[in-house]
Amino acid sequence: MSLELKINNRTARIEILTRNGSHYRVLIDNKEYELDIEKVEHNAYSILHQGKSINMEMIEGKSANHYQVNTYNRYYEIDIIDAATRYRHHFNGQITSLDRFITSPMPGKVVKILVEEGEAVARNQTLIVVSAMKMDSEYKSPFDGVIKTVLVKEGQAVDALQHLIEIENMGKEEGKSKKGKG
Amino acid sequence: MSLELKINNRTARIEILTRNGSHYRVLIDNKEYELDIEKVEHNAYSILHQGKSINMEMIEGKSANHYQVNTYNRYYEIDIIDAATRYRHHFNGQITSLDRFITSPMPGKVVKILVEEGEAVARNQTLIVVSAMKMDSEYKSPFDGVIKTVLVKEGQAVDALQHLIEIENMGKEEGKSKKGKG
Amino acid sequence: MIEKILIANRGEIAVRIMRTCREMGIRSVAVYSEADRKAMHVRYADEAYCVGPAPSLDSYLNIDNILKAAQEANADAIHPGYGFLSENALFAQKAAEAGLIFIGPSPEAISLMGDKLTARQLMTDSGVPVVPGSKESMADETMLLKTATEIGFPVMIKASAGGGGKGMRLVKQESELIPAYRRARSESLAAFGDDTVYIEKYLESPHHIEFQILADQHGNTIHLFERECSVQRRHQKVIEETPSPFITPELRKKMGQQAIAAAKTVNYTGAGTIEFLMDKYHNFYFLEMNTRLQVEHPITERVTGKDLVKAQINIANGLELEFKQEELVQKGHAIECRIYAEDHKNNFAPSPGLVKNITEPMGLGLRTDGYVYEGYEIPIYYDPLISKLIVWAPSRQEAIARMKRALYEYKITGIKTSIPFLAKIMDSAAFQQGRYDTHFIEDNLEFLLEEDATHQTYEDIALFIAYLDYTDKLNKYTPEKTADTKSQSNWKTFGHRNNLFHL
Amino acid sequence: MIEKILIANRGEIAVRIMRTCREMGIRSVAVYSEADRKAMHVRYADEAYCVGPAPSLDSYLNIDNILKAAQEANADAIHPGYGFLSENALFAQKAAEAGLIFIGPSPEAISLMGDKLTARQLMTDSGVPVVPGSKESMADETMLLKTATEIGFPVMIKASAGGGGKGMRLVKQESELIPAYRRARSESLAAFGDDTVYIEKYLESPHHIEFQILADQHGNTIHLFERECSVQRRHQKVIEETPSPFITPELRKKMGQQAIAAAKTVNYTGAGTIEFLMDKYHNFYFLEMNTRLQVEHPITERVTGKDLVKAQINIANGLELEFKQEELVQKGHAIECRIYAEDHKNNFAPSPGLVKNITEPMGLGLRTDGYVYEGYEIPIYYDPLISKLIVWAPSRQEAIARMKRALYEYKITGIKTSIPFLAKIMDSAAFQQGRYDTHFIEDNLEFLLEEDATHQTYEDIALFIAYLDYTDKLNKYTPEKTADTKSQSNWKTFGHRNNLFHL
Repeated sequence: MSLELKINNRTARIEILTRNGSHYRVLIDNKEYELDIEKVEHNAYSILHQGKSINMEMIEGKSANHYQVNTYNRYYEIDIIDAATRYRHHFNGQITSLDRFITSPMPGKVVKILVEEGEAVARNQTLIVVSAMKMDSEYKSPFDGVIKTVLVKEGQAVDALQHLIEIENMGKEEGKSKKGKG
Repeated sequence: MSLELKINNRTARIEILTRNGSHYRVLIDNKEYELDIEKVEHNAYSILHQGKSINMEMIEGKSANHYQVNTYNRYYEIDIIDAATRYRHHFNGQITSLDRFITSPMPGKVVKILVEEGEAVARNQTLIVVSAMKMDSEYKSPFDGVIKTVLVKEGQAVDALQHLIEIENMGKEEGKSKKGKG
Repeated sequence: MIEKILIANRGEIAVRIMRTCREMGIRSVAVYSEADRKAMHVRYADEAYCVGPAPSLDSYLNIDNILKAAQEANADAIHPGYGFLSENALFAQKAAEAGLIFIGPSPEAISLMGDKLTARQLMTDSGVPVVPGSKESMADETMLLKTATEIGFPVMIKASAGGGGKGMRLVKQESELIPAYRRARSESLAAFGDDTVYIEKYLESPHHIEFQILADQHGNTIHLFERECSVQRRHQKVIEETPSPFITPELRKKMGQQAIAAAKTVNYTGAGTIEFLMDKYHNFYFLEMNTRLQVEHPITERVTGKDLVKAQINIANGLELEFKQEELVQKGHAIECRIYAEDHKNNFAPSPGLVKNITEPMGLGLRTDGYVYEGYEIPIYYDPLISKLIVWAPSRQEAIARMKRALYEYKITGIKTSIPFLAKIMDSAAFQQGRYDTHFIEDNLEFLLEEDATHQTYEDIALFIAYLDYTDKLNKYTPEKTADTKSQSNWKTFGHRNNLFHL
Repeated sequence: MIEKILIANRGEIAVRIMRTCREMGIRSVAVYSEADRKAMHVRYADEAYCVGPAPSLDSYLNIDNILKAAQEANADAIHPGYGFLSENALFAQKAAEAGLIFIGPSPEAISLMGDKLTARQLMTDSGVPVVPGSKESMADETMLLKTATEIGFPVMIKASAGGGGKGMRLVKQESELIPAYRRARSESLAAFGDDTVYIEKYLESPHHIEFQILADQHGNTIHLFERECSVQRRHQKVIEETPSPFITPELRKKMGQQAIAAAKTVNYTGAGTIEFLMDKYHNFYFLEMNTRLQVEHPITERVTGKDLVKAQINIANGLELEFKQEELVQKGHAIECRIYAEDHKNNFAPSPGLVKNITEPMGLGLRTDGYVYEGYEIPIYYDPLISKLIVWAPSRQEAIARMKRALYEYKITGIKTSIPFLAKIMDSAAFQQGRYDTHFIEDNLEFLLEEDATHQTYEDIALFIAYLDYTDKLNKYTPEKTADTKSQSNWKTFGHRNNLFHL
């Protein structure tokens, strides 16, 4: 299978040389490892490597090919890029620009919306306030632009990564009409 | 759906009168209950009944329609008999008699087999010894009979409820030939 | 004697109170908001009643609904826990009027200590030192400037009704005074409906040290030693320990006596805490009294061996204290780490969500007081505190080693928690040497947020496990695909047969 | 100083030892059998080596393989835990020869105490009382009859090399003597390869009370008080507590001194336990010495505040004991319940299998030492002990209440455990009043196996929840069926269309 694995800025290639039950001989970016790997719990793996006992938790992230990995003293995020994902990424890149949407990284409740559709906003202007667990977070505009759509209402509960506000970037030309407040 | 629920010697009938989200009005053998029921963990339910907070764990038993139930101070076993199960039970009853097989209730290892195929055995005679967790358990013949098949070997690991030895009951007439040791 | 207690709270403290109820043979009644039907305190209680919608104002702060639940359950007492209505004099009053025992001090004691200016005055009158500052409300700007100049900069402006850092402003020089005063007043008005503010001298290198007290209805008041709570972030306590590594036995004795004196000024009954600020020269000043159980009470329980909730219930029952001041000793050393659902790498943003797996630390010298379970979705409406990890050991050094071990074992997945941040604090030289004040986190933030060095081998192995897990997952979904393909090919076969048939 | 310890054990005790290693900054090395690759001790350790196939004889009892692993890991010490090789003098000897520190007493001390007849003789010589009985092996039946008559019936026949109840026979009258003797000898030969037996007076209403001792290499020997271990089933301890509700402070002092004297007869070093039998008149007799850590050591740790594994390691490092006899106190009361994977309703048959869910008890005054986790399959090859629940409280009565609360919270599903049986013991009048001897379980078996009264409402609700869960499950599988039906109907449609096409 053609898979690329990304960790930070590194893209890694993996090749399994031999497998004998839970024992693997594997090349990771041309470095050879002998590993004994057992899945012990829902998310947890026990690995023996040259006598060392290593535990890793593999937590599925936002999607099936995103992992959050906990080891003893570190936390990693790993993305797996297979052919289909590569294609999808490529395709998405053509039609939407993700940074046009304001999202909250955690679930919460919209406390205040400070802008209206059609309003011109400046970079770093606060657009919306979302409250979670007794703490208010302000979300600001990433660029100078115009509010295209306000997708939520004050008092509304929102999910993590839900789109809250769509902005059009005024510094960028796109081949679409710029509607004012309808 | 036509379901019968068995608990000890009792067979119960259940009818849901109304349901509103997690709130149920239900008839259990003609007694009416109002219950607020939430599944909170994999096996665990939280029930509110007239203000009382009740916790129950529903553990799936040997089959999908067998439950082991833990409450605060009691343990129940419940069997659910649907039409298909009823049919299967009826059918099975005709062709095999389960009590002809010696089984161990827990996984273990066969320590000693004390009989051979074709050997006549008396009721309560020890047939096989299975060891689990530093304890040896002896399994005895439930009736006078003849050993039909020894299905395991000494030293073999066995699963819970695996058939170990098949005996033919000499006190019972069946319409099949009684083979001696092959 | 009390036979059934309604616990007007949620989360870990509700469960913790219910544990003692169960041990004492007292029935417990939970109240819950609509967002909390699946919360642990509802499952743990003997009875449970819904008291309103998710927002606290409509449920956990709704006095009428809570008293109605108490009536319905036929409870004979109410335990308010901490936060929510625990320091609300009106609630204590109304509970008493409804014939319920309020497990806490009198409404009068709550009121007097709740107003900081009144409390300051009471302390001054009783000879308990207070931070130098105004004796009265700073009603106008002329008075403010005069008082500030007398005290000397830097000063703190504080809301009289305040708490949790709101309406509080640090003023380093005269030019900042008037703007800060105006902001503090409007913030205080918005937060507490009262714009009364006062000023205090700002202490350098301050320590937050508090004393636990217990007072029965027969005039016996004792203290259960101190808790050092200087590891704070934005006035929020993060780690507490006892004994304090900063004070001496002589200071302990003196502060304990002052704490008892402070409690006696309001004829205090029940469990309470006198908070002191201490500067680097060991001068200490009354800060405020918390007229309730504290989050960090378990470390006091561990070194003294006393169950504070049990003591509260016994006092509410009119019993005399079971132990005298001279019988109490601080044995060994206890530390508490507060586990928050938060992402310290993302400016400590709260991290509510679904808890996937929990591995509790176990073994010698540990206690965990938590309330989340596997499959539980932490709601967005309430405090991000999900668990408290308390360790005990004969010495402070061993307690730190044990805390590191416990944090290593503690795994909560699905949400981000403060566990890695707490582990870094345990690794810091300043904490290990016991040389820290309330600026500790600020001063050490760079070290505390620093990631441990990448271990090339671990990174490589992590990549391989991700690869394995992912390909396993693909294989798991393959049978479905095969089934599809099969049924499709049957379909084709059938079509083909039909064709043949009809040809 | 020791920097890396190989733990020659598995299960809860291996993990417990590793916890202390981690706190002391010592690296831990696990060994495991082929059945234990996924066991917790392998996951917890810093390093892990396979030492052979599943049966203990081939792995955990395989001295050569374990020493080889120690060499490979470059460990400088071995901790044997309890059971397995912990009282094997040859292992201690070979470890020393391989240049490893054996964390335990000398091979000589193990040997001398391991042979019960020798130990009896040593005790008699040092003035420590032993149960009246034979001073030597009962080599023939004439000698046996003579000695038995001198002692007076009932008598116990015991294997000199014995343990765990094997080769042990109670003889109530003369007519039973010879047959019992013959059976005991052949059983002992089969179990230990040695048919040496001796006889002892059988004590009525005996209590099993043991003393924990610690001895350093500098001649300091102290005791850490007693543990009452009379709640037993088939010579297997089930519940232990300290202090014993049966003995007096004077007896405690006297027995403690005797325990120290007993240890000194063999120049004992390390942690060890002197077991005494006590009759109902408070006469006590040396029973045997266990030259290792005991399963029930945590209750001693809790009331004294000492980490016994840390003390063992410090002693092995040649350090002097950190505390003196007169500094030790028993604070409060501690109880341990052993959680076995067993089905008490099915003659206490072991219940290995897959652990589905675990909810650990938490909060004030608890400790759990376990090793199973969710998704772990308990192997059939080893001891059924899966966890130990230890509670502490200021008084015995409060400790029992706390244990009941903890057992209520403790949920392990997938396998049968002794939790309900232990809860019944806590409910029994004899245990609550502290009036029990080693016959307690036998004498109270009817009560202990009795089910609580059926609660009609609970039974009805259980039925309904089963109904809901089952129908939910059916609905969950329905979409698949729907899909099938759909594809089938598509298939028919297609066939139909084809028909049309070709008509």
